Order: sequence, then C-alpha cells, then structure tokens
Amino acid sequence: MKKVINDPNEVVQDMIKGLIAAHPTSLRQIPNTTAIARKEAPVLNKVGLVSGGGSGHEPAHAGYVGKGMLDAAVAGEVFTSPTPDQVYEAIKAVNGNNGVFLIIKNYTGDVINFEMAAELAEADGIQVEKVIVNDDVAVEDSSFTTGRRGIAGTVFVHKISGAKAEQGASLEEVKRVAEKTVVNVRSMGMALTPCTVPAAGKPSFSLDANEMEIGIGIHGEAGIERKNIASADDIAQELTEKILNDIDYVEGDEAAVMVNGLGSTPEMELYIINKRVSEILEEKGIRVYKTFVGEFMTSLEMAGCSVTLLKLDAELKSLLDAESHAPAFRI
Amino acid sequence: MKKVINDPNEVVQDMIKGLIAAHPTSLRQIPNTTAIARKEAPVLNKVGLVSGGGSGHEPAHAGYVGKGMLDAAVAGEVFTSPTPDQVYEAIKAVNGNNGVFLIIKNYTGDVINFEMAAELAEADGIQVEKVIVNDDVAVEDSSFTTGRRGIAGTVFVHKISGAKAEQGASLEEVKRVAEKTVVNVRSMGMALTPCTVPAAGKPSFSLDANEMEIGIGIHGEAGIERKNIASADDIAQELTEKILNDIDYVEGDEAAVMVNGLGSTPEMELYIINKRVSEILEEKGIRVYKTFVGEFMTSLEMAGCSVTLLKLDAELKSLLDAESHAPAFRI
Amino acid sequence: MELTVQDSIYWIKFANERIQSEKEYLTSLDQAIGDSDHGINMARGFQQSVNKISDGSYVHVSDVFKDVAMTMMSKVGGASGPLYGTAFLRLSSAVKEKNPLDHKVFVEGLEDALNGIKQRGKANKGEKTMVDVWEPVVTLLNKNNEVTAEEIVNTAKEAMEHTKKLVATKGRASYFKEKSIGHIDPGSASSFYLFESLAKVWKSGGQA
Amino acid sequence: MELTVQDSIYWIKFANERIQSEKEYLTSLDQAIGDSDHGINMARGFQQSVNKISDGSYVHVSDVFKDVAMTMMSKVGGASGPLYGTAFLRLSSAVKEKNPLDHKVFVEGLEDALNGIKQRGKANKGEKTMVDVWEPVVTLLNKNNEVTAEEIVNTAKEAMEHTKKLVATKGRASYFKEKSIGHIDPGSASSFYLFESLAKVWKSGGQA
Ligand SMILES: Nc1ncnc2c1ncn2[C@@H]1O[C@H](COP(=O)(O)OP(=O)(O)O)[C@@H](O)[C@H]1O
Ligand SMILES: Nc1ncnc2c1ncn2[C@@H]1O[C@H](COP(=O)(O)OP(=O)(O)O)[C@@H](O)[C@H]1O
Ligand SMILES: [Mg+2]
Ligand SMILES: [Mg+2]
Ligand SMILES: [Mg+2]
Ligand SMILES: [Mg+2]
Repeated sequence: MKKVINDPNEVVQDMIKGLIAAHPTSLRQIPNTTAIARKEAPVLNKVGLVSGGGSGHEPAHAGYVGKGMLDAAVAGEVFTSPTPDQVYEAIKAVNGNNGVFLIIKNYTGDVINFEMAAELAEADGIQVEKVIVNDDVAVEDSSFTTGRRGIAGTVFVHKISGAKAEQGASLEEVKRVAEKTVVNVRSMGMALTPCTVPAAGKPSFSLDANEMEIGIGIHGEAGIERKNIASADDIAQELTEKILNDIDYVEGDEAAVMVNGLGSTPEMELYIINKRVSEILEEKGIRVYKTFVGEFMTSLEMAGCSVTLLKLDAELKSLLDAESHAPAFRI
Repeated sequence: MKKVINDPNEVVQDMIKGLIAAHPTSLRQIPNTTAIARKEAPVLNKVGLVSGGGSGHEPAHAGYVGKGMLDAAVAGEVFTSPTPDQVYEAIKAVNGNNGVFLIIKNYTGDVINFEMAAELAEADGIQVEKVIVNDDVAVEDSSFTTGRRGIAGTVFVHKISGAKAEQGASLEEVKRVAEKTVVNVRSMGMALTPCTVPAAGKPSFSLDANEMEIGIGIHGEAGIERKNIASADDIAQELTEKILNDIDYVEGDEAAVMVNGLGSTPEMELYIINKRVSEILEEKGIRVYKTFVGEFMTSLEMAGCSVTLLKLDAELKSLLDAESHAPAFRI
Repeated sequence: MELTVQDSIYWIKFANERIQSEKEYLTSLDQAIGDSDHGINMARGFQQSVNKISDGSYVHVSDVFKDVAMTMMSKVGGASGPLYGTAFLRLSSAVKEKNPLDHKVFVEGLEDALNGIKQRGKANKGEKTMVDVWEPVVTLLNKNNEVTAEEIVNTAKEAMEHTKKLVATKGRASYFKEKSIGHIDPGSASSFYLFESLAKVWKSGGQA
Repeated sequence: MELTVQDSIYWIKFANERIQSEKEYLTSLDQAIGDSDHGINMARGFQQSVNKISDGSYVHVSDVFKDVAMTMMSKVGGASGPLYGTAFLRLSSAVKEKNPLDHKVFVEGLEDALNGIKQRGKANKGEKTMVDVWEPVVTLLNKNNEVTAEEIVNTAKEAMEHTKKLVATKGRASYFKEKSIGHIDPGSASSFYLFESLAKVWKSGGQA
C-alpha cells in the first residue's frame, strides 16, 4: 500500500483538518464530529441540506458544501457510512427553522444511519425529509433487494436541490426537485484497477493486466462483467448505451453529462471518453446542455470512470445553472 | 499499460475533441492546430496570454484558458513541447493589438519552441514578451545548466498575469507581475509511482513497493533522493522546509499555498498533506492567504504530490483574488 | 443458565478478543463480496464497547447492553454498526431493571434483538445477512433452557457456513447476485463470534 | 564524395529506417535520463520527413533539406525537434542552389548545422547532448575529403558511447546530474543513426 498518509486509522480526521485549513473562511467542522458545515450555517429560513457517506469519495461530499449546494456533509470512515449521532449533529447545525433535507446514496448502511438520525432530529421537533439516490444502472432495480446504488449522479442531486433551497423554497419543493432529479439521472461506471482502503492495507479485489470491470461500484463492489480492456470509444459506447436503454430520450431532449474519474484515471482520458459520449448523444439527437468532466465521486485511487446523464427540463436547467460556491463545483 | 484510450498516437487529438465538446461555448480549437483558445479571442486591446507545453499535465494547460487567465494554450504530444508553428498560430489568434505574452515552463524544448514561435510572430510585427517559470527547488539554480524546472507554480503565473491582462494592463505591466510571481513562487514534489506515456507503453521508471522519490519532476525526471516512504507529515515537512530554505519569509508574511496531486493520489491524501503544511506555516508565523488543494499540474497517473508557496504582497493578492472563468480555476 | 452483569461484560470481552484476532479474516470476507471494511468496523465497535463497559460499574445487565448499543451506534457506521446497535438496544430494553437475567428473560431479549435487526435491515432469513445466524440461534435457545454451549456454537457455526450457499439480496453483497454464492457473509461471521463467545460464558455455567 | 538530390533523399530514408527499428531503444534511453519520448519523437519526425520528400521532385539538395527542416520543426516538438530542424535549416541555407554538393560545400553546411544546434541549445561539447556526436563528426569531415564511411561510423559511434561518461548539464538529463553518468544521451544515439546512414550513402561513393 503506497499512500501519503500518517496513521491509517486517522485519515479522516487528518483530512478534515487539512480541509478546514484550506477553506477557513467558508467551511467549519461541527465540533466533536466529522461533519463539515458552511461557515454561516444555519441559514435562517432556508431549508438545510445534509449529505455525506463514507470517506474516500473526495471531493464528495465536503467539496459540495457551500452557498448554492449543501449546508453540511458528514464524513464516515473510509467507505463506511457515518453514524446516526454525527448526522444528527449536522442536521441540528443546519436547521434554519425551515426543515432539513437529507440526500442519501442508496446503500443499506447510509440509509439506516441517516434514517436513525432523522428520527432523532424529528424527536427534537425538526422537520426532516429525504431523497435516496439510486442512479447506478449496473444494478438491477428491484424492490426485493437493496436496489440500485447511488454514485456520481448524486452530485447533480446536491446541485439541483441546493439551488432550489437557496431560492428559499419549502422543504416539500426541495424534495420535489430532488426526486425529479433522481428520476431523471442515470450513471454507469467501469474500472481498470482496484483501490486500497488505508486501514485494510490490501487492494479490495484484483483485475488482470488486461482486464476491466464494467458496472463497478464506487467501493469496488461487483459490476456486470469482467472482460478484456476495450478502446475508450467502446467503453464510452457501452456505458452510454446502458444508460440510454434504461431511460427514454426522444430526439431534441436535453441532457447534462458528467464524465467522472474514479481516482487515478488522468483527465486526458476522461476527455477522450467525453469525445465519444458527445458523439453518441449527437447521433441520437440528444442535445448536450452542459458537460462536467473531472473527479466528482471517486473511489480512492481506483482507475476507471463513470458516465452520468441527467435528463433536463427548463426547471432543472435553471437550477443547474444557478450560482454555486461549493469548492468542488463552482458555477 | 492500462488506459482508457483509443489509438495511443491520437490521445492528444481525441482529448481536444472531448474538451471542445465539453466547453463549446467558452473554448475553441484553433483550426489545424492542437491549440485551444478562448472563444472570444482575440480580445481587442487586451494583452493576449499564451501558454502550453507537453500534454499529460491536465488540467494544464487548456483548463486555464478563460476570462481572467489564458487566452490560448498549446498542447504538444504527451510530455513533448508543442512545435513553433502551433505556438505561432496561437499567438496570432490571441493578438488583440496590445501584444502577446508567453508563459513558458523552463524546459529546453519548451523554451526553444516558444522562442522560435515568438521570432515568427515578431517578424509579422506582433509584439511578444515572455516569462520563463522555474519554480522547482528540487533542481539546483545554475546559469551553467538548464536550471530549475517549471512545475505547479506555473498556474499561479497564469492566474496573476491573466488577471493583470484582463485589467487592460500593457505588455510591460503584465510582464512585470509575471516576473514578480516567478521571483516569489517555489515548488517541490515527490512521487510514489511512475507513469506511462501512452505511446511508450511502459512506465518511465520504477520505484520499489516501499520507496518514494523526493524532488521528482512532472515528467518523471530524477529527483533529489529515493528513500523509504515516510509519513504524510514528514513528507509535507520535507517539501515545505526545502521551499522555505530557498526563499526568505519573515514572520507576518503572507503566502498562497497549492497542494497539487500528480495524478493518482486521492484528494484525501492531498488534504492530509495540507494539514501539516498549514501547521508548519502557522508555526513560522507565515499567514496563509489562500489555499488550493487538488490536481493542477499532473503527470498522467503518477502517484505523488507537490507543494507550492507563493509569497504575496498587496498587488499579488488582489490579482490572485480577481475573477477567473477558466474551467480548472474558477474564482 | 443465568446471566449476571459480570457475565455480560465477559461476553462482550470474549467477543472482542475473537473479533480482534479475526479482524483481517472478517475484512477479507468483506473484500470478496463487499467493501473491505467489516473487520475494521467490528474491531472498532467491539474494542470501544469493551473500553466503555470496563470503565463503568453496573447494577443492571441492561445498562451494560445499553452502553454497548450506544457505542456500536456511534462508533461503527456502515450497515453493521446500527444493526448491532439496534440489536443491543432492543436487548437492553427487554431486560430492563433485571439482574441477573434468567434464561427466559434473556432469550426473549435476544428475540427482540433479532427482530430489531430484521426491521432496521428490512431483511429476512435467507437473504445472506447476519439474520441468517441470529435466527437459528434464537430458535435453538427458545426450544429449551437445557441447551448446551456446544449446541450454540454448532448451530451458529452451521448457520454461518450455510450463508455460503445463499444468494445475497440485501446489503452490499446483493450487487454480486449469484456471484455471492460460495462466500460466507461477513456479518454472519461476526455474529458467529458473538454467539461463540456467549457459549463460552454459558459453558462456565453463567460464571465466567 | 559528392551528394546528389537522390543521395540526400536516401540519407533521410536510411536514417528513418534505423530510427524506426530503434524507436523503442531510443525511448528506453530517454526513459533512463529523460521523459521517455525521444524514440517516439524521432520516429514521428523522420517518418513524416520521408513522407514529405518522397512526394516531392527536387532540383536542389537544399530543398530536400528545407523540407526535412520544416517537418522536424513542425511535427516533433520537444528539444530534439527544433534542434534537428535548425540543423537542417542551416544546412539547407548553406548549400542553397547547389546541386550536386561537393565535399567542401556539404561539410561547410554540416558545420553551419552544428553551430545552429549549439546556438539554439546554448550547448557546447561535453554537456552530454547531440552536440557531442555532431562536433567530432564535423571535425573529422573537415580534416580531409578522403574520409571513409567506416571512419564516419566509428567516429560517430565512439562519440555516442563517450556520452556515457559525461555528466549532463543541458536538457532534461541535467536534472539527473551525476546520476546521468553511465547512460548514453538519447539525442546522441539518434544523431549516430543519422551519420551512420550518411556513411551508408557515402560508401556507395555518392551513388546510393
Ligand atoms: N439489510 C440488512 N439486514 C441485515 N443485515 C445486513 C443488511 N445489510 C447488511 N447486513 C449485514 O452487514 C454486513 C456488512 O457490514 P459492514 O461491512 O460493516 O457494513 P457495510 O456493508 O456498510 O460496509 C453484512 O455482511 C450483513 O451481514
Ligand atoms: N540544450 C540542448 N542542446 C543540444 N541538444 C540538446 C539540448 N537539450 C536536449 N538536447 C538533445 O535532445 C535530446 C532529447 O530529445 P527529446 O527527448 O526528443 O526532447 P525532450 O528532452 O524535450 O523530451 C537529448 O538527448 C539531447 O541530445
Ligand atoms: Mg462499508
Ligand atoms: Mg519530451
Ligand atoms: Mg463492508
Ligand atoms: Mg525526451
């Protein structure tokens, strides 16, 4: 394991110290927690937005805290959902008396811990609503199982709900646009190499020198298929087609595109993927309204990428365009 | 070699297509070149700023093209300076009749190619000035050799000169602030793993499982020392001390900090480095004015990081704070 | 058997010892069909539980369990943290103000704990989760109060081994679908250590 | 000897063949003390030069060299592109309007080329650059016009080998300082292939 760290058990604490040192005027650590909040939170009469999850997905989630996006992000241990008490503290810290909205990625741990926190907050009389993001089309959508995972599309949910909340919308209105975003967002990823959880010290799985895994999760959970590395064009095609098979687009529809690096794939390669994604969308008559290429929802130093498409209407477009001061998503 | 690419000889072309597809309203490709310009270039009566260099350092340099930073960036083959004719086309494309300013990293190839381009442009009657960035303290500063390399500190030179040019300053004024930035900026890097040039197909060097290299360049050129991996705190200390030994800071001085990832080092680890960097600066009474943590000047998928300090005065602070629309450096 | 405050503390201590020594093994199980953190999570949760209850002086067993519950809930995270937390919280509530616990009270408490896991996790037997160890053990204990330590260990162990054959439909392993077959469920393994440690307390006739 | 248009084209073609087959070797030299692209750069530059001059019909040798110069200048980049480009541009200017080139004119052209490299690169002999191959070869050719192909090859080869002993003070290898000792300079190796190919043309008595 080659990492620039100190004690593997202190990576989250150390990271938070470095993060606060880097953004002392806009972010603060909620005392005795691993939660990061906007310096000015709670913003009176604004719905407070809380997200978070395991660490190791940086810039998610703390990078999305800022005016126009989240009010707080709760960081768990690496790949481990934060605990209810931490999420509860975050909810209290951002409650501006207009309710608090939780954006949760659909993993058993995240859902349980955030729901328990919501119960604690509701017992205090804080109104709490939530959305569960499940954009990963690699997983079958079934009500008998855990269902689809939440991956990079979550960032669009942060952006859209954050913009709505910033406008002074009610908790119900924020929830409505968040759910609309979830309904319209789809992602799919692939990996070339595994990653190593610092405290585990060993890679989470292995891939042969010329193998890739299609449909992998952001914690190295299984994908759909392991096969020989294909060209960037073929990879882009496979990811994009899988998404388009899952949601109806008609000619003239508009979409936001996110090409997300999982960790060690150079930006050069992400742009190479975007080349083909944009060609495919053009071929299908889908208009690309905005494109985001970079690292938004990583998996430590895993090599690989994901493609996300968000189908847009006028409301989503204007919310996507709204100003954001979040360090990792300035608009 | 595990990469998400098509033809290894076409990576730069493919990347540029993906880049333009992602930023169609703000960037354009200068026809028949691998140079990227602001859509609205040339901006009349504004000094035009051109930088560039080998590819593989993304988001450098095209990510710094935009209002408030560069007018054009010229992309060479991977780790290979662009040719004079390409740079020449870029100079012509951004000439707003107030002269063109070149920001060159101090590598033999870059210096020669950009200087030849300047000669071609000057023959056309275009006024051209330049600055050569040599911030890497890992290399001895000597007039008998090639001298210090230009690395991540270059991004500060882009930012400061870009802000000055945007204010309508003259070519001489832009040159003055660029040189002031070069005089005040220092960087130093380290690596845990090598990287692979796509067309070479093999890693550029090798490091043992528990080895790191201190003072490495952004193309894998040799550093100062190879030794066992140290803790993040020790690494941060070594890089920062080396910088502080090279430039005088007195208590109360202010600095901008950049902790730059070389490619596959997770943002989590960069923030862990920043934790210690900020502590050291506090211990020395140096005030951190602004901190930038992320990937700014990469070396494909190399693991490692660099630390950059820019000593600030009132002028540099206000230029650093000025608005920037460059996709990879929005302020 | 009868469970005293001292027994309950020993139970958690024994479990912690097992978990610590099997930390890497548990993580490797989670490497196969999860995200490589179960050993790390459990080692953190049990160690901190032991730290907590070693400090306290307890009159009621329920207070020991409550401290374990709160520690699991606040120090672990992930899926397993709140599930074990819920289990110990339900167990604590069920045996409130009682000390020592007779067989019936204790087993009723375990049954409540099991139901807590099932509710929180929305999981039933056969979905390749810790429920697949908890349910057979609770059923066994419910059958009679003459049950031996060996029977507990064997039942828990068999149940854990049986998870190999199951397809996961809940938790992270569910993404592996059929490919989850052939692997022991990590949470079932940690639950096995928990019941194995209970059996150790049991064996000593309620006097560890 | 005498150099005709045909000879000059063969010279570049032979050089290209060598470069293509030694592409990986040249890159591996640059992997040791540079940035792993010299083989790639040279292969691109020479191949495109050959493509260019194969298409044209030339009256003057200088025009062949000018096309090679422009191709090197516009297709290679890095340090080596403009240096080889400058070399061929100076050579072209020196032999302008002459065809065929007699020994003296050609060698004077090569001398101009060498000086072009030295000026552009601000490098002198002994700094572990291509200058360390060019200078001995030009000196040899200057000595007399009876020089044999073998002498050219030997001189170029020895000069290239000698770069192993040098500490780089110019170009990327300079960052390696003393550690650059023991490695052949990549640009000296590509220059060796260039002169080896010249010798091949030479051998055939100016009639390739
Ligand atoms: N819905 C669920 N119901 C019951 N147990 C579950 C459920 N989901 C997961 N588990 C248990 O939790 C274990 C995983 O715990 P752990 O790895 O610590 O958390 P995470 O899955 O969040 O990384 C699984 O092996 C399984 O036994
Ligand atoms: N200043 C210089 N003067 C002369 N030759 C040089 C100089 N710098 C580099 N070279 C030559 O260029 C070669 C490197 O070429 P190449 O690898 O293609 O370019 P780069 O160094 O830009 O990657 C060196 O081996 C050396 O022979
Ligand atoms: Mg986990
Ligand atoms: Mg190069
Ligand atoms: Mg797990
Ligand atoms: Mg090179």
